[in-house]
Amino acid sequence: MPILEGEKVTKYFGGLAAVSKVDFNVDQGEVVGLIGPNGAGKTTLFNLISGAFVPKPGVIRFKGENITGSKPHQICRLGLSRTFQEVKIFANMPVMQNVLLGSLFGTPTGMASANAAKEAAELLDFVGLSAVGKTPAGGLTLANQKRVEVARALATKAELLLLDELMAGLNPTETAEAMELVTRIRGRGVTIFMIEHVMKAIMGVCDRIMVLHHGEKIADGTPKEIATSKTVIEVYLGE
Amino acid sequence: MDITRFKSKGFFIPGLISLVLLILLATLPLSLGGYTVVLVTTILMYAILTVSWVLFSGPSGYMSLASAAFFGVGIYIGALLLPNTGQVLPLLVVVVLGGLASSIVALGVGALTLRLRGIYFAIFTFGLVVLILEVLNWWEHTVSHIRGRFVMVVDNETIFYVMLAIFVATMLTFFFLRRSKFGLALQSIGQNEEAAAHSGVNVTMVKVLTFALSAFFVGAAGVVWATRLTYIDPYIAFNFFLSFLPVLMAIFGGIGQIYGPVVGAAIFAYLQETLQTEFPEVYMLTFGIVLVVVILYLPNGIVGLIPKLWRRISGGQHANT
Amino acid sequence: MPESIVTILDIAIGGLLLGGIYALIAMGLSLQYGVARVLNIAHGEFIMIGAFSTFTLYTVLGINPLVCLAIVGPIIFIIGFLLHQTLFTRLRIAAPNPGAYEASSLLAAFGLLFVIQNLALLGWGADFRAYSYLNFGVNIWGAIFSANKLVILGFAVGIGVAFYLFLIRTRLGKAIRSAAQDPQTASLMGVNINRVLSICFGFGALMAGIAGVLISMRVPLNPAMGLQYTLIAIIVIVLGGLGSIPGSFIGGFILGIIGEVVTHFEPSLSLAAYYFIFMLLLLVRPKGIFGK
Amino acid sequence: MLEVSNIDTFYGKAQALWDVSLRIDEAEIVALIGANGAGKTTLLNTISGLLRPASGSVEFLGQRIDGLAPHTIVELGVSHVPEGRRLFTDMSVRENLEMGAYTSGAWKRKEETLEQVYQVFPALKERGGQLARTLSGGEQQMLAMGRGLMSKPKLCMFDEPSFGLAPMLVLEVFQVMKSLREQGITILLIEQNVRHTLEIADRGYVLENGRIALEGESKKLLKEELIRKAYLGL
Amino acid sequence: MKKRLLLIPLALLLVVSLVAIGCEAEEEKDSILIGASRPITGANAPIGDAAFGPIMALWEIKINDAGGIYVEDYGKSLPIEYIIYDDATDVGAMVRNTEKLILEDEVDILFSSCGTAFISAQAPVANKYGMVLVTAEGGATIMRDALYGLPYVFVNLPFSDHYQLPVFADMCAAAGAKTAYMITIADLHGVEYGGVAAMEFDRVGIQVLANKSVPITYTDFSLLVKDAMAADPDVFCVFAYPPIVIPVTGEMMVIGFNPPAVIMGPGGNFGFYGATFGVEAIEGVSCFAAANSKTGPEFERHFSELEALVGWPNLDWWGTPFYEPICQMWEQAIEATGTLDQDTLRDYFATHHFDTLLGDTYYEMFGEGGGLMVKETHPGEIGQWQSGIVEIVGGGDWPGVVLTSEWIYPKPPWPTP
Repeated sequence: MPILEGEKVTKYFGGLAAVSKVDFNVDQGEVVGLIGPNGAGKTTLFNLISGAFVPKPGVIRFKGENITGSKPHQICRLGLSRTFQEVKIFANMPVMQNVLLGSLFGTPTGMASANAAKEAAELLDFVGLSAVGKTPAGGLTLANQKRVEVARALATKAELLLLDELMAGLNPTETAEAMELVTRIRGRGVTIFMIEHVMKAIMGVCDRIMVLHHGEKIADGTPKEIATSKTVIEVYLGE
Repeated sequence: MDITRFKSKGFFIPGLISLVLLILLATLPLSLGGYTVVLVTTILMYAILTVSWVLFSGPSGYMSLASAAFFGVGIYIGALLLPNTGQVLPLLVVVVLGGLASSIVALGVGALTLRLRGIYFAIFTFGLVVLILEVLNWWEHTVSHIRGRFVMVVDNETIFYVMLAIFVATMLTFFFLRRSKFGLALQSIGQNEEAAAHSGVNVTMVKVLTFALSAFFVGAAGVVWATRLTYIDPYIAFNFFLSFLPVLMAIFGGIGQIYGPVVGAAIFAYLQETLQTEFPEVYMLTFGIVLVVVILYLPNGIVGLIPKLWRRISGGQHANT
Repeated sequence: MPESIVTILDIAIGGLLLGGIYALIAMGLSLQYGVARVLNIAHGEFIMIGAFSTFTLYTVLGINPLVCLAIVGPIIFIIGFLLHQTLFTRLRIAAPNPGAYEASSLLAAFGLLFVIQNLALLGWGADFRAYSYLNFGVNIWGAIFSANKLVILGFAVGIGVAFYLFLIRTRLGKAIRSAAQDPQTASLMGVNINRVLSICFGFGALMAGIAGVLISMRVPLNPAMGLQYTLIAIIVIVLGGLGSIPGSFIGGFILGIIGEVVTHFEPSLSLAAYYFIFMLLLLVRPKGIFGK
Repeated sequence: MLEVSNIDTFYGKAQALWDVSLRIDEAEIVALIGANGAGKTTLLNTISGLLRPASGSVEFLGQRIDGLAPHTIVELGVSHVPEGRRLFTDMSVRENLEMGAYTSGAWKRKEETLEQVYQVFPALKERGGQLARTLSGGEQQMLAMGRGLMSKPKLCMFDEPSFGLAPMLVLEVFQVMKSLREQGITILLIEQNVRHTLEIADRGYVLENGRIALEGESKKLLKEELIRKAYLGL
Repeated sequence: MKKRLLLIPLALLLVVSLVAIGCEAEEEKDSILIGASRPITGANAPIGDAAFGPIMALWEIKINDAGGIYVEDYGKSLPIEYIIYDDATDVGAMVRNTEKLILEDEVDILFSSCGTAFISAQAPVANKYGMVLVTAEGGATIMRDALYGLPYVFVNLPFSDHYQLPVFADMCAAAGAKTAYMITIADLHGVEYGGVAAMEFDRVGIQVLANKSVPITYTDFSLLVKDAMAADPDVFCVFAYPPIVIPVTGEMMVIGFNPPAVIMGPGGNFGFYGATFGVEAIEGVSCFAAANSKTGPEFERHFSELEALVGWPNLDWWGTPFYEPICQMWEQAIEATGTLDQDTLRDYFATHHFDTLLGDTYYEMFGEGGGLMVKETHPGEIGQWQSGIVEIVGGGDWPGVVLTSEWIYPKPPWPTP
């Protein structure tokens, strides 16, 4: 059953369509990858799903509910959470409070402070940042900042997580750790929709991959199908 | 120094100390009397403006220059409801009404300016002061034909105590807001609004409500100030220097610590008054030079000095980083 | 010519004439804020200094106000340049990030406002000073305008166009534009960034000073006169898009015309109209008319 | 050609580089490898003068350049293509290139240099009048590199030129590096793509937590256990 | 945490104690302390410099050269000593200064601040502390309404309906004017003069064609003056301040708008108005003015003393003849009562006639409240630039009025460039 569906999702900037009539769906429990050349509209699509932009025209449904036009915080409270291509953390706030914010405000009903703190501590442990809970988040390495974002997103009791280039800028060891983290998140029963450039990573963890090019969806299939698709190789992978 | 502390702890002893000092401050008019009361009232007014400014602009990072507008609204409410011809309502009721009127203006402005960030917000809020001033002036000039309003004269002790009460309310609000869930949300907005929104914070609501809350105290102080001015017209009520002063005083004092804005306001007001009265010919010159020197050599404000001095006194311990 | 057409001409040309001075002061502020990142709230004080200097040169030494342009302009440029080299460059280097620099330089400029105003007060006293120069009518298709206003417009347009060409064509002009967008990268290209920013600040002061020379032909002077012009300049640079120098130039004229149109119908609301339009624009199109 | 000796560099109060030394010889490609936050960009910024080392020295062609302003260092022949392209987005492609030739020596010969750069990046010529912001990501990277070459540098430092590019374009970037070296330009290269980088580089340095952890010829580095584990994921 | 909370009130206490240290103990009386909050800086500074300020300076020299004022309570002559604070043309600062003067400096006499709004705000403050306030620059009908509740306040300067505009309206009507056009500044002054002028013109049958108000910071008057010219009025009134009066005059010259009667005020009553355009150019412009050197020998002394001090461009033919009496009345009141007690002095001001520059000078009292200098004290109301000086051309119908010249109507044309 699809947890997220999009119908003819479109977004114009000026006269240019950044995303054009894209139909998509993500099933409960799936890990779906989204790839495409720079400027293909991947991040724009995430912005549309998470409520930063409103599609025009187009409809987006989450858990069967129409969320087109909802505000980001409303969508977040429904259980759809995200990370960002360029990390957006609260740099001067301790790591712990970055995560706490998610559990205090992002959950469907809002949590009592004590529960929220417990939840946040558990998630810090889950992403492996317990030791730096009191450090200002801005002082962490990029890889760890990305973990803070993931923990914060999970703290909102997310059922669907949008990961925007979790591995960009990471070295191979860090990338491997990030892939392992994605697998563990999936183990918690969270559905994942991720943008990634690192092909090895995306081929490794995804059940299914979508390819965007010039704002249009040009392919959708298993990693194997994508890796061998003629169109995809032509516009994106190269030889 | 962890300014983002969320959980509260250890209220008793600092609370007790504050209470004792507050009582000292409250009995001051009886012990010193005269002009001291007037000067402290002025300082309290500046402190209310500054702390209210920091309340919203400090954590959120939105630099508001609307203080003069909120203050002016309060002054005008004071003038309308406390005319010299006869009191309509008790002073305290008018104080609350003035605060509410400012809050309502802030709600409207907040709702309108949600999209504006950075310098645009600052310029918009500043424009608001001048716009209200010009429209009100036009109204008084061509519609009401009222050329200035005399306000009820109130004795200095009453003015002082009401101002003190507003100050205490402002400080308590500031103190508890900083440690509340709401304060955390406001701070997250200041650091990354987009991330805050996507983490479930209703950024619109948090911003607008805090803006309105901070406006409340400024408006309330405006009502009291009207009774001190005794006569107002739009130019007197909407004095746009009062939009800049809280910013200067906050930065002068330093906004890292809770007492920074208060110290800034107190020193600033005292300095201004002393210079203006003792050296009127070179007051602006000295004031300007002091300002430039503080910015050049004390970038963290006056209270930025305190940790340094403290370290020196306590034997060169290094602050934890 | 029919009455109504003359009225429209009066409004249109009057707006251009008013706009010329707005354009000049706004371009100056735009350079200081858009490039050198100093929201120079003391901008108007340079106007005041320019105006007072001209008053003294004209009434005491009998020097033609237009000749004063050539004397006052360079001196104010040097003052601005040195101020930036000493004060603002220091602040810029000390600031941990651009936002902190914008705040500290705004406050330093605020201090400067007090210092300059007080020095002028000590030097010239608080009395009103005014003189009359080129105050005769010139007939343009039936609408009459004073010659000094036309001269002001001529200079404003001339300086605006010359400066625009300077920015587009010359090496230093390109350095200024690149510094406006990314000073650090500009320095990696070989641009001496401190010097270029100081030059921009100096040019900003120069434009204010020239505006002051021109304004002094028309309005009475006193040491507190500067701030009202700073406020107008701020409105215009927002109207034209922060950082866009051509935007400030055109924005100045637009504001001038708006001012004249409103004055035609309800003069007491003219300033309210400035702020109303300005705020409306901020809400609808915060990047300004010409911003991207 | 470039000799960095024992430098310590601070970002505000935090030390970012500890006792770093590095040497680049004429006509070499030297790779600088390290995790994010290891201090690679800091090192480049120190060389190009954006940061000042607290101790140690930087010599270029026998002349001390630490403490000099960035614009003076460019004049001496060190070009720095910064991380994230940092184009002048509101200026045309051609104007961006001209800015690259801002130094007094290069300005006089800029038309000539322009032709040479157009040969390396023919796509830029077609787009000369366009605003830099309207270029695609790949074209922007080409422009940033082309701009770095306009000053006729003796040493050119590239900070992650392939960042954010699609796989196909990454390969193209490495091709350009190779051809530049063939033209006699010395290169200091920071890249995440360790394997490719070491394949085209002569020598390499590995920075870890602000210190040089390893250095040597690329071929040897490719075989080092540390590199294979940490950066190649083998 | 403790440190933090401790510091808030500590900072306040620090300031308080600094103030307390500043207060000095009572000493033997050796001077009469006079306090004033004046606009040394800011927009009103030019007015303060040209109007009451020089009068204060001259009086100090005069009194102290003569050995002071004899005060019987102390059994000796006391010199006067000023404490002058700058209010930077800010009403808030003025109120604070006034309270500091009264409460901390404990001045014996309070002198007035500058500007109608300032006086309006200072009057209730002075009254609250029982300090006699004789006002200088500024005055308005709203003050008169308030005077009933301000027993310690005495207003010297004549204003709109008291008795300038009635006189001016009569003059215009007598000359045959039928229409008037007004530009007024959008503040208290403009509302007042615009409103009263409309009533007075109506009374004498002059039709008001328009009343255009302009904001204080407005600088371009081309359209307004053209609009006025198109209306072709017989009387053109500009009720605004010098920053507006001067450019409007310039615009009138440019387009050759030359109505039969032109009145500019305040602004036209200052020497610098003539200095700006050259006195020949403004021949025939009217203004508010009470007296000039020709009004009488005392006035000749008055103006020559002032001219020596501040220069011709800063002479003011409207205000200073009413300001010098402030000083003279204080001197006479103190000598007569022998005290500096404010209540005694207040009653003396309220009930006695003084002999001043203006001759027999006294106040009309408003019930139990304060006083307004009676109009019969005014030597003149309306002036006109004639051959380089402001001639007094209009006044009331009482004996003290001294007109120094005939009103020229219609006004001669502007000079051609």
